[in-house]
Amino acid sequence: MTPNPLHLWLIPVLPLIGAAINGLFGKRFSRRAVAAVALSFCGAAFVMALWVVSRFSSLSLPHTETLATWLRAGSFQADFAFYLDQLSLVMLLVVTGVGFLIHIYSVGYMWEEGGFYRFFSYLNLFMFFMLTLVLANNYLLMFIGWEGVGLASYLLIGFWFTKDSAASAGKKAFIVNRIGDFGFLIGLFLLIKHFGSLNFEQVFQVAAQQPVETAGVGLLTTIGLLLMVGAAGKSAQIPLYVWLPDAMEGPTPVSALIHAATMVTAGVYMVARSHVIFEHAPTAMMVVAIVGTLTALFSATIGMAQTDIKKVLAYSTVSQLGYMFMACGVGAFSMGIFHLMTHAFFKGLLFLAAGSVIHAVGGEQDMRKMGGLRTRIPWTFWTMTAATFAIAGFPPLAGFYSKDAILFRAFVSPQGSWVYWAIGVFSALLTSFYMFRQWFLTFFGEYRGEPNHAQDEHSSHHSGHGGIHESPKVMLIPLVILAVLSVIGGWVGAERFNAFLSPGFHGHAITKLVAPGPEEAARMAVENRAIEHLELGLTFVAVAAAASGFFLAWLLYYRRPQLPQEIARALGRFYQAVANKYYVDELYAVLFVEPLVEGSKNILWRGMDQKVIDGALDGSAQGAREVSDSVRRMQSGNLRSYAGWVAVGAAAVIAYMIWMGAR
Amino acid sequence: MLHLILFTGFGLVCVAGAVNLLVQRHPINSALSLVVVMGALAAEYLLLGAEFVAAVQVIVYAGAVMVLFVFVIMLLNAGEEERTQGSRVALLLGVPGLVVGSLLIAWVLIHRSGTEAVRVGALPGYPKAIAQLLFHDFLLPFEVTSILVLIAIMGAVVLAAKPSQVQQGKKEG
Amino acid sequence: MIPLSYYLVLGGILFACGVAGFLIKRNIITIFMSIELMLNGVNLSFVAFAAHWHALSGQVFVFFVMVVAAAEAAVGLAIIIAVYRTRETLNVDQVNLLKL
Amino acid sequence: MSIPIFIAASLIKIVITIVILLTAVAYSVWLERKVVGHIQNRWGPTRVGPFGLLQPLADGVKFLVKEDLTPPHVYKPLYIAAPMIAVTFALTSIAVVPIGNPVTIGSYAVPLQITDLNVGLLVILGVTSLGVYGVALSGWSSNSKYSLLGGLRASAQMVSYEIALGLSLIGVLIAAGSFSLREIVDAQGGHFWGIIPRWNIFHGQIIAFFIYLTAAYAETNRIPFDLPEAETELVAGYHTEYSAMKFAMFFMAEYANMITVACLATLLFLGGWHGPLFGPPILQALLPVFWFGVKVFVFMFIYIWVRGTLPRFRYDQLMAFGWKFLLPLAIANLVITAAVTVAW
Repeated sequence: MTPNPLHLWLIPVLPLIGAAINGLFGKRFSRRAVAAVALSFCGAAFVMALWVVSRFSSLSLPHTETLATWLRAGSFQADFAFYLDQLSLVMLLVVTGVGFLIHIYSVGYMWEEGGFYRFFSYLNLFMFFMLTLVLANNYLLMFIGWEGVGLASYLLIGFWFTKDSAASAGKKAFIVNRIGDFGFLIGLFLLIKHFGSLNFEQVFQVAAQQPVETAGVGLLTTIGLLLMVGAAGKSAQIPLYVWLPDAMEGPTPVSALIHAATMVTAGVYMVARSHVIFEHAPTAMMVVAIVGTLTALFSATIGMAQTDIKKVLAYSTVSQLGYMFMACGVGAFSMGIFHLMTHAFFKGLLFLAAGSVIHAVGGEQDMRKMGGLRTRIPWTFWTMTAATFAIAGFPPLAGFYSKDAILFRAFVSPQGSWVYWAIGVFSALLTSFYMFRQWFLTFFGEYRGEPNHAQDEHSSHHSGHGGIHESPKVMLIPLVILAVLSVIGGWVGAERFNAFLSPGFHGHAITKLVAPGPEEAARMAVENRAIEHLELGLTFVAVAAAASGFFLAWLLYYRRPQLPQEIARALGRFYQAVANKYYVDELYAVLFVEPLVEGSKNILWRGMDQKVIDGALDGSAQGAREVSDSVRRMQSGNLRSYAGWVAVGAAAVIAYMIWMGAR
Repeated sequence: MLHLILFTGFGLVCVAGAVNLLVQRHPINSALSLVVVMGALAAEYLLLGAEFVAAVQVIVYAGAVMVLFVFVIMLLNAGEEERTQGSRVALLLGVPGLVVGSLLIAWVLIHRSGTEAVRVGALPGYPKAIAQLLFHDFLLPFEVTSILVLIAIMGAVVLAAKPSQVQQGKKEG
Repeated sequence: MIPLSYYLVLGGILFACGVAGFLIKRNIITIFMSIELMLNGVNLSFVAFAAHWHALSGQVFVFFVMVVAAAEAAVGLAIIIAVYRTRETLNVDQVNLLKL
Repeated sequence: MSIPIFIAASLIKIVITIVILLTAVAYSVWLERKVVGHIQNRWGPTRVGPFGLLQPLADGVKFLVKEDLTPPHVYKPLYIAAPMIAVTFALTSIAVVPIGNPVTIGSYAVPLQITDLNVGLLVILGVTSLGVYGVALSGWSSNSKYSLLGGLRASAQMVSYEIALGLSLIGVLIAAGSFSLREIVDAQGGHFWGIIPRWNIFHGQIIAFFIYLTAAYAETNRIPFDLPEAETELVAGYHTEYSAMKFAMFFMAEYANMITVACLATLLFLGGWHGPLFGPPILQALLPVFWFGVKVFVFMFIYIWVRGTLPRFRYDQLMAFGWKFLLPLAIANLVITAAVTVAW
């Protein structure tokens, strides 16, 4: 224990208390009280995090605080212990900060909904698990958080559980995540088997001494790949991304918090946390990079053809997560985390703004029925504009810095390649295009929805405002704060961010590789200048891609709104494929779901369960009944005959004891 | 010698009381013979030096538990038990079996435990020494029995209360 | 000087009488008293053993037996009253619904 | 002391004690009639002897010569045994009561009690708790509804109040650290600040004393707790069907119990035979016995006084008072005493 403990355990436990209070007693509270409880406990966690920041410089890193021993079996031990270094600090701030803002936003967004207390209880529960995940000092505790956020996500996606699609979306998310968790768990088993520990420090210490597995699939590569399976499940990468778009059935703040800003980035965090393992397994790194790059491209194409405002954002999230994995895959872990942070700002903002839009038009999510909202909801419009430009990568907004840094690293990193860069830039173009498409469709042109629609669907307390209305202040304040962050979030600069995080990534591959040997210094200087030129050039290309995306969107959806239909018609089947998400869900249904269902039904249920298990049970029950039928005469109902049997039994026992003792 | 006489005398009283308990057909006679057995047993305890146990035997068993029995017998006005043809098997098998078994056990006990004598008053059961054991070494069992007694009290109250009273209590509570 | 076995035999006789009473008596109260008789027989051997082994804990056990017996008597008699109230008899042979 | 002498001395003491006790019983009855008479503005017995002092004798003769009526339908063995049980246990409990310091006669130090057991107090409790059988059995064996109700009431009441009574004594036991009545009295020797005697009643046990007093009234079935023989509702309670000497036995048992209780209260709370000693050695040897007698007399007087003053409780009030007030109070007193003792 450190002399001046930070009481890190309080950070996750505070929201848990909030969740418990609201979950147990919230039903009897007024909405105001529920909101106060949820906000104060979540806010307390945020304040704790800020306090930790203020103490951060005086800590010796990494800082570990052990609360209690959890498991001990032989030499294996896992503790309730919390681990703080630069990486977890960044995550801590993002989770508590953005989480707190979204809590505030939710008060306004969910005010009219039933189950208000339930929502906030779940939300606080999510915070607890997410913070546990981030602060854990071993894989096992992290896994608890990992599963816990999955649970919270399931609960929140299915928040409107009376709606069939929401309930099944929740199940889908849970099941797809299980597949990833399965890989993660096997990876953990391998870690225990070979390293005897799940503690980060011990595992990395041992792993760092292993030789780099350049050829073939060794132990570390296997573990890395399995961890990547887990990360792909949680962070919605190919091939396990299918749950995330469906998860948009949940309330919009949930989409913002869980399915954009925090939970889905857990996979990125986990890969970055395990960087030692990945650095010693280049093959696994390559897989990570390829998966990330392909996901970025693939989901960006799907995003272009979506019409649901939240689905667009969902695919965009998948795509941005792909970028993060691309960064990790090329060894630029700190860039991945940098993008994670900026993405949390602008994607959280995008979702919240989208929620505000949906709120404004009375629950309508189809962009084709919006339009011209620019003047009706100006606050939402301007904040969304900031976010859109940020995600598209326009300087000097946050997304520009992080995305640019990733693309640059993908190009120059030793594990990188120009192919990643090229695909990345193309995806950036697509990103820019579909984001501005959404922007134009939503805010420009004429309003295409039914005029009275809003009033019908939306409840009484807005009815005085007429149809389309700006959201209440409690929703706008988080929007504005996030907008400011989306604008300035990148100004810290990739290099400075890298410098801050790199002690956390001790033994960082890139720093090692570019660390200049004394004799190479001169050559390095020349190379550095060359790299600077190169960086400038690449940046220019990226910005150009973003700008052309903007231009295309402007052309197609503002200037010539009828053009898209023609293009779609021209493309025909291809457009259909994109609009239907490449039929991936249907493919999975045919490949995995139906065999599973049919097999379960015919072999497991009718064959195994009914014939073998039930048969055995029925048989033994039948036998028991027959035996009982013959001996039940003993049970005469006469108390004294029972007592007689007891006495006979006791006498037999005594006789046996005497007999045994006599010998 | 004196002790043997006393032991035998009280022992005979005990056995006589126990047999009388079996023979008597009216429960109140059985209960009173049981009281006699308990009093004689208290005397045996005194012979063994367990004076505190003896006193408690009289106070608790003879003075409280058996009073409860007598009370219930009086309350229910229990009459003599009628002869029924309940279980002839038990009578035919049980009595001889019991006699044989008792003889066997007695033989084994005498045979096995040797002739080592118990000195009278060898282990004076002073209240202080017993309290030391009861409140130090056996504190946990002691407290557990207190809970047991509490539960027994509540159980007895609930069981013996008239059903209507119980329901009333439920309605009120 | 009395051998330990005498006490044990006396305790055994009381216990056996208790068993016999349990088996042959029909009145449920008497049956209950037989149980008390058995407990008393056991208590005697406890005290005798305590004197024999010079261990007071034998006597302490007697107290626990007494406490349990008292608790049992309270609950048991309450049950008897309840049985009497519903079946209007104390004869156990007539309380024989507990069968197939 | 050899065994024959021991037995002889014991026998002599037993005879003396019984004689004294029975005399005391007889004159308690006289005292009661007299005092109650005066309380009720009557004279009480006056005809037989001066101040009616020979009245007990006359009563005794009357009981002996009256017809001993045995009603039909009684359960005879117990009907006869019950008064004997009652009187036997009532007289037995006096055996361990000491009435003064040991007296030296010749070369023997003779303790002024029949036997000094180091569980003496428990013996008294045990024997008095057996006394309930007499009452209960008489009530049941009489085969009369009044008797049965009286017997039921008596057994329930005595078992209930025995708990509070026993608990109230534990404070005294904590102070003395012994069950031996002699040691308990010895522990009460001396004075606080030279004036106040170190009796338990002044030693923090005043609440226990009143609990004891109340419970003792209930144990002996005296007013205001004489429900088992409440004549307005039960004729005469458990001894309704008794007459002549059997009836006298119940009377003797009741008064003997009263005396035992008074002795016990004196020993436990009022310092036993402790009192001012003065005069020549023979007087110094006898004064403790005198003081003891005085204190017991005071108690007997209070008994009678209460009887002449207080009305009878209702039965449910009696039970509620015992279980809901007296018992918790006794427990609280015990806890406080123990805590204070430990803290001291």
